[in-house]
Amino acid sequence: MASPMRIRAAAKDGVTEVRVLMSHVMETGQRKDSSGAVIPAHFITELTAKHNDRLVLAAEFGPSVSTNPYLAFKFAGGAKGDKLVVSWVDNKGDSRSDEVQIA
Amino acid sequence: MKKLFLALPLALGLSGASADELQTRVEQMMLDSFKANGIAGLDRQKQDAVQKACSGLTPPDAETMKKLEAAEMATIKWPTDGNFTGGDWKEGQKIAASGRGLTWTDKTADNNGGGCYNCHAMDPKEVSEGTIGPSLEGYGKLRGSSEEVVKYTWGKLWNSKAYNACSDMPRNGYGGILTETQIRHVMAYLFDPASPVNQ
Amino acid sequence: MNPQRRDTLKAGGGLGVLGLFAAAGLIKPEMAQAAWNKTAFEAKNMEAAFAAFSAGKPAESADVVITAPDIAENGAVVPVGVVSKLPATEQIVIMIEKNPNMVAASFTLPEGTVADVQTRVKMGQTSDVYAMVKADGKFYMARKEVKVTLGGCGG
Amino acid sequence: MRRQLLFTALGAAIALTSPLAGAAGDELNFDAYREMLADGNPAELLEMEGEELWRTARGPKNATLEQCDLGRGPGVVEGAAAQLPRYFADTDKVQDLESRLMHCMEAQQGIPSAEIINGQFLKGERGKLAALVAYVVTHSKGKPIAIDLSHPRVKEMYDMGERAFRYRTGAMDFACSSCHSQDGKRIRATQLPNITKPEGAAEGWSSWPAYRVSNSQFWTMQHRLWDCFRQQRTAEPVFASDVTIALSVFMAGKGNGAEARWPGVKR
Repeated sequence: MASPMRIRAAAKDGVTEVRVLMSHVMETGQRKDSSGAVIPAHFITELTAKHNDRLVLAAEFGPSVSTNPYLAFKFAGGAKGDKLVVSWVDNKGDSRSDEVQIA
Repeated sequence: MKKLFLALPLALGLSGASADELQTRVEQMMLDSFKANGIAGLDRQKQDAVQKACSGLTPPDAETMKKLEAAEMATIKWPTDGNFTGGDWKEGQKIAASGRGLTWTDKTADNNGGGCYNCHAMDPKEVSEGTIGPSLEGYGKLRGSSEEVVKYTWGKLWNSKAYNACSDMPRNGYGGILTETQIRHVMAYLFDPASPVNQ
Repeated sequence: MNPQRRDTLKAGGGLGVLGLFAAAGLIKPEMAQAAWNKTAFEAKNMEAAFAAFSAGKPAESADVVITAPDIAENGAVVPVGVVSKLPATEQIVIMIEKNPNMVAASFTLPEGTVADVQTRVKMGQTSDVYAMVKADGKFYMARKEVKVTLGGCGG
Repeated sequence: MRRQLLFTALGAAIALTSPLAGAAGDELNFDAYREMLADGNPAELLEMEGEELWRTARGPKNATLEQCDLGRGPGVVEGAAAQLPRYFADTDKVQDLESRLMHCMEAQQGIPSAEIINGQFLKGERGKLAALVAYVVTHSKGKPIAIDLSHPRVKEMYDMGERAFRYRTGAMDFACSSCHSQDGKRIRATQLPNITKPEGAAEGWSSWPAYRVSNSQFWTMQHRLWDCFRQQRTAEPVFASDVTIALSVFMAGKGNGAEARWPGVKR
């Protein structure tokens, strides 16, 4: 099972700033292991962020996004205590969804 | 590894029995804290004459240095046919760029890199160059290729300690890091007018 | 989420409806793969990458600003931020010209989301980094060179 | 200077810095790069794991580490890493954070130290120990490094470490000092701290443990030293052995007073 994300969300002056760290190998499918065998591609393909139930960001990733991806974005609205949910799925069908309260 | 384990009296600038006792304990620690792993055996933890002499706060006195350098000079293997620079600079470039070899994760002790770029600038176009050693950019172009220069360079590559007993540079030939053929390739990389080093 | 927004997202080449449902846990993730813009992420040259977003040849715009270091200590992690000052920015795409697959990430911004995103990408070598922005239905871009260096003993 | 003076006349004439030196790459400035990475250090992911591990009952004794004494009393994590290595009376040893955690894992949880000493970095219990390190060091971020060099056993380790630092050995004649005793030097594009000076020692000590961007791994100081020795072409240092503690005390002690920035982000 995928490890939890680290999500920080803080509201200030009507804008919520979100920073997310995801735990993921983001394997490109172009690397070889020590025995010369290709390491299969394994990377997050899609991500969404929702403020309460409203979509605030949708993203698609390719394997060029760094291992343990980092993402920062901002949206208008959001208040202290509101729910923010970030979810991802990867090319192998693994997924992860984590939730924080906006600080 | 063709290292000599000479027992040279130390000139480490220490005084008193406690300092010597500390040194003995350090030497023991440098053995006890390590274990052999693959090609990296415990023999590597024993110092030879120059290693020992050059581990102090200050280098040995001039006379000791001279003696050490003479002993190292005697280990240099000069090319039998006088072919110093007839290698392939392209091969030399690969050797200069590779920092691989001789670690406990390497399976064999051959096929090593020279790691030249770790410490030296060589190709003026290369950004990722080390600065511990002097810049070698334009090496052949700036210094020419007189017999003196060529011979010095070969010797320095083979055993840097022959010219400065406490040099930071590894003894590539003497230490079994690079083969004679590989050193000739590196020589070509330094001297060949077509080499990127001289552009 | 209203139906109109779904259509906008789909047309914008962003995360498809299936993807959103998957992320929301409504359908199985593998079904969502159909929505991921495979053509874009497998593009091997800039023209093909632009074409995958139906972007034609985007005009360079000073209103698209890339924040990235001039020189990176390592190519495995290169921070890249994109800000668009263009009104009605709905999509931001980050591309690395000299990577085997140039498209790194695509962000679809619903109304109310600030056109200011940051992420980190892999770069195989020194290259131009492109930011392509879709605003009010039109495409714009900016680029910036990032030098990638090698470090360490290499052993 | 020392090296230049010692060149033979011929050597000096040929090998001194060429007029072209400095033309390319002499000043690689990674400040902007590092600044952009400072926020959102992926080491935070490991720190979360470590915090969980600290509080989880594990091992044959099914105990947590919440009674582990890192030097500031049982269970005190705050500021503990900044004062390590230190002397511990219960083990009669100078211990760094890793050897102390290893001791706690054995004493409190019953996890044999041998399993960690004979293990591999990033794997098994040694991997879990690294997560604990990430958790503990984060609670010393911003604290001044404070090694108690007045303790004779700590001072003794410092002196041994200073000698070990200059101890040239192995297939390439390297010592730590070969690369870390001059200002402003680089291996390739990697900038090297001058550990013979307090600022450089603080730089080295306070930037590890760190998340390494080049391989996406979190490396502890034991791991960092282990790989320095590998690149030095010595035999393999034993995990938490005296030489690793001695070098740590030397570096930390010389860097005393500087601010810990753990965990770092490094190449």
